[in-house]
Amino acid sequence: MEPGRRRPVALTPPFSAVLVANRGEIAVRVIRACRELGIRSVAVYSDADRDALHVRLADEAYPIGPAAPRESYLAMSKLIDVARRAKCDAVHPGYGFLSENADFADSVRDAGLVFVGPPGDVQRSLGEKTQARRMARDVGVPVAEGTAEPVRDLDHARREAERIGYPVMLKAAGGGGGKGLRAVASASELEAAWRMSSGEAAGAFGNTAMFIEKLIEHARHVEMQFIADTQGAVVWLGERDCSIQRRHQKLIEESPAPSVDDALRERLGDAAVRIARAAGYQNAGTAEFLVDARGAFSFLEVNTRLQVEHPVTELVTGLDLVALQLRIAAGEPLPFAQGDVRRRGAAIECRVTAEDAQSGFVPATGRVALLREPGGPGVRVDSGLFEGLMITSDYDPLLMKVIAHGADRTEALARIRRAVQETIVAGLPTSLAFHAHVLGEPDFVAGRYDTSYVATHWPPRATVALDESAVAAAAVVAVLALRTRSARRPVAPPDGAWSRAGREDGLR
Amino acid sequence: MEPGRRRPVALTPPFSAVLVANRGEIAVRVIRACRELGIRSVAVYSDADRDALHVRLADEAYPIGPAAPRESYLAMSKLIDVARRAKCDAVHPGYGFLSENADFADSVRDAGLVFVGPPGDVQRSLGEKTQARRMARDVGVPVAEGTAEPVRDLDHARREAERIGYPVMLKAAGGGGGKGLRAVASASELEAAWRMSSGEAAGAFGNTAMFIEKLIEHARHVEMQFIADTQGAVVWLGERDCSIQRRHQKLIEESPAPSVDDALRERLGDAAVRIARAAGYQNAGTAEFLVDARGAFSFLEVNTRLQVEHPVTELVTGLDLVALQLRIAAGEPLPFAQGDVRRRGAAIECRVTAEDAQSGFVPATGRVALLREPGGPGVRVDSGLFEGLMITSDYDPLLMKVIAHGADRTEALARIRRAVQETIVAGLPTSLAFHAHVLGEPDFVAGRYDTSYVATHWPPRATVALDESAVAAAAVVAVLALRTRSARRPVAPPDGAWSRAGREDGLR
Amino acid sequence: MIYEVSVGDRRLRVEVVTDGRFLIDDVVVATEMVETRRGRQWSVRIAGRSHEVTVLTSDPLRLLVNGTETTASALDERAAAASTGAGSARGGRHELRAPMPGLLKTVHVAEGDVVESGAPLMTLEAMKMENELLAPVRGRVVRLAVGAGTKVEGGAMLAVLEVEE
Amino acid sequence: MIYEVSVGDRRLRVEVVTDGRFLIDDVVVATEMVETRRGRQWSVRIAGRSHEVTVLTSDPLRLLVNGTETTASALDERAAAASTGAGSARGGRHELRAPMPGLLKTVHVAEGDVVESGAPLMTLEAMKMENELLAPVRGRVVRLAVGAGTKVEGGAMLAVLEVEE
Repeated sequence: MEPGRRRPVALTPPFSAVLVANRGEIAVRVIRACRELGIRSVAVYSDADRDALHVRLADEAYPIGPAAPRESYLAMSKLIDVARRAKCDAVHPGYGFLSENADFADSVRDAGLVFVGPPGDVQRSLGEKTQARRMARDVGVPVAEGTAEPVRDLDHARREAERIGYPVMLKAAGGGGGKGLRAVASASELEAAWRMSSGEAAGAFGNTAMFIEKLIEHARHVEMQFIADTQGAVVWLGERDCSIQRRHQKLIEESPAPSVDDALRERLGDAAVRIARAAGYQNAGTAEFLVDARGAFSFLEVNTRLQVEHPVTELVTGLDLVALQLRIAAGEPLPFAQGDVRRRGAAIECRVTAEDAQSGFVPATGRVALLREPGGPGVRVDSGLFEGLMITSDYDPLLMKVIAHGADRTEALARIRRAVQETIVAGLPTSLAFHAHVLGEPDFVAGRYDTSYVATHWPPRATVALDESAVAAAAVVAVLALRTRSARRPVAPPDGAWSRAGREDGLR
Repeated sequence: MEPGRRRPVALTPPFSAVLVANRGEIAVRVIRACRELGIRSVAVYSDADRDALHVRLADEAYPIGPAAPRESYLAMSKLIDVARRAKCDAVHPGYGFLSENADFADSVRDAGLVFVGPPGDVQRSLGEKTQARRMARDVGVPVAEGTAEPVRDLDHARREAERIGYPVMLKAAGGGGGKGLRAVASASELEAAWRMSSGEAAGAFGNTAMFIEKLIEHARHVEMQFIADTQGAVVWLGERDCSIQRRHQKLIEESPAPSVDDALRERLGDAAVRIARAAGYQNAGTAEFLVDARGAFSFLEVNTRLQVEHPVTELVTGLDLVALQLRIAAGEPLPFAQGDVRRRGAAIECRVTAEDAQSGFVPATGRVALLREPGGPGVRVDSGLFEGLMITSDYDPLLMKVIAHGADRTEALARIRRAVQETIVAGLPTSLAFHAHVLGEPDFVAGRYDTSYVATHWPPRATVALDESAVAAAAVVAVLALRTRSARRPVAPPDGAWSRAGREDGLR
Repeated sequence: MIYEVSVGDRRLRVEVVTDGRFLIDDVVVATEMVETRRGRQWSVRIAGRSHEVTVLTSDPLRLLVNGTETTASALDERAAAASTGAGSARGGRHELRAPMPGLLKTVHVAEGDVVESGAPLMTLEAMKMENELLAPVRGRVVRLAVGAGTKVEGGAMLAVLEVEE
Repeated sequence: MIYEVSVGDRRLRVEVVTDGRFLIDDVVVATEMVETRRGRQWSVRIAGRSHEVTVLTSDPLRLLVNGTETTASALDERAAAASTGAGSARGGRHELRAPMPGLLKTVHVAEGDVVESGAPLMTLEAMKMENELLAPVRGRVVRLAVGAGTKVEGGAMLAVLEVEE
């Protein structure tokens, strides 16, 4: 957006102190926004996170118990107790953990604090999928064929699946984040799928009720970011294609979506705004859609929180979504109207995770022994990493987000590819090899991909071809590394003889 | 600029291989552009730089001799020899070193290679200050009162200074970069100033000829970025205020300039374009102006190269100046017209140098023992740093550029302040304390500053006030550091007893 | 062990007690800390406040405290004494000052009392935490500058002790 | 010392000669390298090519080569022998292959010649540098696959040696 079009930013901080009820890169992200707005940031940490970056960057930090989430980051009473004692006036939940827990939003409000996100009742109405679908249909937004009511037992599920027609998706009626999500190709698979999904749903959301919808094949996962203030203004900011997923976990996101033209973008934005209005939405939210090969879309669900991939939209629009969340939560009106939003260029995000891409993305743990985050033009890094950090299996495997912006998709792609190539996270297996491969893979480069991409493109048939010179360098280091491990003394003199040899070949 | 307005980017790399005739962060910057464009990058390095980042990130790297610049980075024949042997088709000089050496541009051309920058003769005509001033005056661009011809001896200097009227500036007629630059308040100071300046000029440019111009007090240093292709198209991209300088070395730059409104911006842009056309300019360049308190401007000189502070303009315009330099050098037309250029928001750059801001910016050396580069929204880092890097006194003290972009100056300022606060460079003194101070200093925050700012605002009268809690933390670490140095064993158990105490206070 | 410490233009007397507790200018300060980089960087929590302190340079000692640079020095008292030849800086008189702004909750002594070294003199509530102010030496309370219930600024004089042999 | 090395699905025989020179699959490769992070990262130059190689994980060994991840392994030959119980993998026959694409400048031998171990067999010009291909063992040249002046691909078979006792 051009400064001219933008109403002056209020210079008073929206809050005096905000409790950041999260950890990792998103806690760092929120703390940065607080710092920029002049808000005192209050972090919390479990026993596993005492040395975490979010603890060190925050103004205050309080321990909230053992590593197990239920005893720390999910312990509502501890969080609210800290917020009170640290004299906070608001709580930002980040994503995951309690960010979509309506009861937490309520108890924050009941404690006399502001919850940075939509109110509990809005979360409830949108969190229950059949209700959200009804709401969408009522305002004329297309939804996939599916059950009108939560499905509570296997027989009911059988009847509904027959009516809808296989293949179908099983989803937890009470929650999102891919948990309980399962594709069912035929009647024979239903019973097993039902047991697993409802089991997961029970564990994750304490609610076994499921929801069944028609599975749309070769669809793209396209979501629309919107934001609403407490005065009823709702604005959509642009879409993100999040089709590069495995087990319904996103690995790469981009905006604009290669499959979305201006007309479709308008329609998706309009649909998101209508749903938000119908729900009486407040703060930032995301409406998820499936877009099929012919460009027809159907509404999936609303994520009533900040998304992991929000930086993609920030780079394209030039807006700071977390700052806006905080200002809106404090009751400030949106500082711009729909017509003021200017999208510039394209952005692509890679989620670098502690998962071994080389062996089916099995979760990995270890200590970060060497770290190099990328820099330079168009590159943004949101990270909680530092050398010496121990990565455990206690939490989400997301390590770092590498995001690149360019004047168009070609430039954004060239930059994210370059940035990923510069990135080094040594000490544990990561997903970086996956990202490096996909960013150069012809179908992705051409924008030809849907949610089946990872299944059909990873692992690659051929192993990456290093040229002879690179192979020789690798071989020599393999030998040096072996020697260093056995005899702990320098093998390659930092200078001297060998570099003399080099200079000769350089100068002759 | 919006993608729609932009002509499609040519997808073929402009060159097959480019010699990067520089070091440090700017070498890394050019290598990154090459990587993004699919160009093979060829680095050179002196004995002091074998482990430098630019060597490791380049596709190829060749040693060019001892640390002393004259024997390596300034050794034209060695550079051209490497370019030939590595089968390069172009040479990018970066800034400093040979970037404004017309003879180098010529010998690159004579070697059958493309010089990424304006041709030698253009550099000569603009490099000789009196000639550049005449050229500007001829196309109606105001210049400060000054000598029409180079001044070769002290008597001539006396007469000219009297005619112009003190205070005056002494400048090397043959070069820029602040060398030979000296303010002379009165006739009594002239002789000493003359000896020093002409001495410096002789050393730096092998040319004792000086140039004298009226010293404009309380002026702002405002420069206009422009770019010209080989087909004669010239476009201005926006201004940068570079008034925060010491000894004529820039420390902070920003765009838009607080003192420049749309009308003045147009006039500065128009002036720059007229000079560029008159000079038959090609590639990227910068026209420097002084803007006095009343908004009247006068032309100073043209920098015929990429500027250190080019990222400020890249963030505001969304353009990649180095990529454009390469495409233009290859003969491609500018992919946009003046009307397509869209400026968005504001950007501020801090030049982090190996100079001890606490003691008059004396150059510092040492090994980088701990490094934390900032990240998050709106922050860009251009750096050649890594932990273990030895900073010597052989080269320019610039370590890293921290640049922030925001929707307006308020947001850009909040972000750069936050980013500088996050930045850690341990192991040697740096300029960071200066940046941290200025970014929060009322006059700078209000945009009230000119070239006298550093002299009048640094060092600050009061030492930074740490609150009692921070003082206690510092005191405790001072003790631990002393103990660690004496007895090399952990003083603070990474966990255990002390964190127990912490948990209690956290949970009670 | 007792240290003479300077941070910027502040001078402090720091005694390492135990378990992360330090006696700073005669006030017990409970810190909770981890070394985030061997000998280089510590994360220090004091009553919830989170301070990241990095050793920028060791000689002279320069610290980065939450992004703010400051000079500092530490000298163990005997070394200090040796170097200054002056012994304990304050001689026979000990001024008790508030180590941080806060509320004076309780005063445990009256003027004229003779107290043992380490005896609690007052309780200062600061930064959501109660700090016991202890007698640095055996001595007589010759002056009580403030009473319980008073809000005091950091550095405010609270009491004066005269050393008793 | 000789090592059996694998990089991705390539298997190589690496002998550390001296001064950064290595014998890789019977070809002398001159490297110039610095350790940029103790035991973790090396910058390796081979005939001008700049390779940054980082040890991502040691067990199993995973390397990052100029931003490309690859598995690798190294075993000193005796250990290899012990582990495989097989001795030198190739037995009495040695196939000479081009270690990198390039131009075969000179062939110093003819079929049927018996050459001493270490004797130069051919000169391969690759990456702006001449590489001497040496005989890995004493043996008879039973086959010359290519002649001087030929351009060869990396991995192309050049000659076969039969071990002579």
